[in-house]
This record gives sequence, C-alpha cells and structure tokens, in this order.
Amino acid sequence: MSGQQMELEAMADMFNKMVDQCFKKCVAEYRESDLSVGESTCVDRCVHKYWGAHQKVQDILQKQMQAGGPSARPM
Amino acid sequence: MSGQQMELEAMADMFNKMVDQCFKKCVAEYRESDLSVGESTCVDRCVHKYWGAHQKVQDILQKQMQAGGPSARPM
Amino acid sequence: MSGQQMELEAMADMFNKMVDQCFKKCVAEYRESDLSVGESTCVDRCVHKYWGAHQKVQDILQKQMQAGGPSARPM
Amino acid sequence: LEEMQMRDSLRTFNGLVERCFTDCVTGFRSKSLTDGEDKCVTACAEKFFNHARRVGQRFGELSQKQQEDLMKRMQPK
Amino acid sequence: LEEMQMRDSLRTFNGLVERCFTDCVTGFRSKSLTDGEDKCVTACAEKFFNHARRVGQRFGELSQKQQEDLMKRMQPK
Amino acid sequence: LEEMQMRDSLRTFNGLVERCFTDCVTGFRSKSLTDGEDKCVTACAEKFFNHARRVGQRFGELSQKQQEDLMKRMQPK
Repeated sequence: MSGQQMELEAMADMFNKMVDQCFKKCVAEYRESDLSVGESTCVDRCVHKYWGAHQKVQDILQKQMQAGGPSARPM
Repeated sequence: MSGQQMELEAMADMFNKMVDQCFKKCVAEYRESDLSVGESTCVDRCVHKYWGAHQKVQDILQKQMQAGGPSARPM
Repeated sequence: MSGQQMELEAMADMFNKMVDQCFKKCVAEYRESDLSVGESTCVDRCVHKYWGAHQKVQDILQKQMQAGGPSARPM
Repeated sequence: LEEMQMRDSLRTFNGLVERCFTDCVTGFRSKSLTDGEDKCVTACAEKFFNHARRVGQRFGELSQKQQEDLMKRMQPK
Repeated sequence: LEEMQMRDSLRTFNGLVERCFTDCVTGFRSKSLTDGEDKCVTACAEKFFNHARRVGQRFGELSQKQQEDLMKRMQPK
Repeated sequence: LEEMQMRDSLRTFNGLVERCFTDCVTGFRSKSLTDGEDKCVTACAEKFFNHARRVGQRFGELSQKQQEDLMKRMQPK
C-alpha cells in the first residue's frame, strides 16, 4: 500500500467516525427525515470541532514520537 | 474482489452485527450457559426484525441513489 | 496469510481491545497527563484480568469445537 | 483502492442499520417490525443520509482549505 | 476468501472476550479473576456460543427463503 | 505485514480521537474547541499514550512468561 493510499484510508476512516460522532451528538429524534435548523447548525460546528480535535491529537502524537522515539510507542 | 465475494462479506458482517445486537437486546444475565425459553423467543424475533430493518435501509439507500445519483452520495 | 501472521494479527487485535477496555475501566478523568498511582495499579491488574478472561474464553471455544465439530459453529 | 472504498461503504451501511435498529427497535413481542418501528427506521436512515451528505460538504470545505493553506506556505515569498 | 473468514472469526472472538470482560469484570482489587468473575465469564462465553448458533439457524432459514423467493420471481409464469 | 501494522495503528489513532472527542466535547455553541475542551483533549490523548505504553509493558511481560512456560513444557524431563 502506497503512502498516498494510506492517507486516503486515514481520511475515509476519520470521515466515517466524524459522521458517526456528530450524528450521535447532534441528532436527537427520528420523526422527520430532514435535519432541523438546530441540528444542522450543530452538525456544522461538530465537524469543525472534530477536525480540530483530530489535529490536536495528531500534534501530540508527533511530539511523543519525537521525544520518545519508536521504542516509546507500543501501539 | 469479485461481486460475489463482496456479497459474502456483506452477509458475514451483517450476521456478526445481528449476533451482537440480539445478544445485547435479549440476553439479560450470565448465570446459566443455556438460553432461557424467553431469551430464545426473543432471539428468534430479534433476527427477523433485524433482517427487516436491514431490508428497509437497503431500499432507502437504493431510492436515494436513484434520486440523487452518485454525486449526492458522499459516503 | 500464514498462520504466524494470523497469530500476530490476533495478538495485535487483543492488545488494542485491552488498551481500550482498561482505559475505560481505570482512567476516570483527564486533568493530568500522567496516570495517578491508583490508575496505574488498576491498569496493571486490568491487563492481568483481561489476559485471564481471554484464555478462559479460548478454552471454552476449544471445548465447544471438540464437542460439536465444525457444523456446530456457525460463526 | 476501489476494493477499500467498497468495504468502507459496506461497513458504513451496516453500521447505519445497527444504529437505527438499536435506537428504533425495542420490543420483541412480534416477528415483524411494528408500524412505529418501521417509521422510525425509515426516518432514521433518511436522516442519516442527509446528515452524511452535510458532513461530507463541510469535510470537503475543510480539506480544501487545508490544501490551500499548505500550498500558500510552500510558495516562495 | 478463507483469509477473510479467518479474520472475521478472529474479530468475532475478540469481540466476545471484550463483551464478557465488560459485563463480568468490574473490580480491580486483585490480579486474577475472582470466583464470581470466572463463573460469569464462563457462562457469558458459553451462552454467547449457544446464542450465535441459534442466530445462525434463523439466519440460514431467512437466507434460504429469500433465495427461493428470488427463484420463483425469475421463473416464467 | 507492515501494511497490517500501519492499518492497525491508524485504527487505534482514529479510535483515540473518537474517545477524547466523545468524552471532552459536549457543547456546540461555537465552531472551535473551547479552552476547557482543548485542555481536556490534550490531557486525554497524552494520558492515553502513557496508558498504552504501560499496557504494552505488562502485555510484553505476560507474552514472555507464556512463551517461557511453553518452552518448559516442551522440554524433556
């Protein structure tokens, strides 16, 4: 698997988790098929926040790997 | 991967989720190894209902794809 | 995939689930980055117990397969 | 790559069935879905597709913005 | 295909361990499973296998019925 | 094999983001993380890495012990 493919897979996995999480956090009931105005606003913000949290954790991982080297990473 | 293999994988994944869901919904305690009569009835109905829900969602997906075309499907 | 690769994948999957489960069971809050003494002790015991439960379930699976043969195993 | 995408869509689809089943089906007094369960599953799935579409749009915007920022930083000043 | 099946069984197995661990093991005052936890894990696993077998039977019946319905519809009247 | 490991790390990483997001982000009155959410996500991720390191050590010890026990049993008495 090439690096680019790996990156695509990472993006796809992140997207799927984002869809899941934001559905859980923002969609409250299933009476109508359309998102309400409140739900839509919530979803938009949720996507931004999830993206931010993802970047944050990525930065921390990078710092950890620089500090500890591969031996400090048992995952 | 051939279409048939894909279908088999889809069935296997569905089966695994069904096992999980119906265990969660129908099995209440772990004192005995055998399913009680009530649990068994619940499991049988759960399988039917899960199958029904699966068909339902599949129909909706198909309608969505016919209506919106591939561009409307960001998954 | 060779048998050895399969075993490695099994170990990796078990390890990941163990990390998840013990984080859920032992880590209560995110105010500090280090594990507290109590959390650390909990994690050590959790790993041992998870390992024990894994062995237990493996033994049961083996007994089931010997007793019932492959036909009794719809998974 | 295509295989990967198919497997991914498959997992998303089965995850959706799981979610709507968990949230909508709670009684087991009959073999088939009750009217209420049926309606709930339908709305749940349709809402999920609408939701996924919206997340996809926002996600696309953020990815593009990131790409552009990266480009800008790589350009000589 | 076989690889896929093995990976699938593997995941189901590890998922079972996870479930029985979550439900049965709640205290961490010792390194080894208590008697109660041990019994609970055993019953949980055995019950799960019995359960999976039952779901497999019902699932098989439904798949077969679907196959037959498909056949019927494809036959000329 | 390497591919498998990469995919595994990837899944663990994305699972971590999911966990810290679920536990730390609860309000959606703004587009960016609040200070409290930001701190929580940071501590959550750092703690998780420390935790995974510790589990890795214990896991390594148990694997080694199992290996040694296996060796002993295979040796002639």
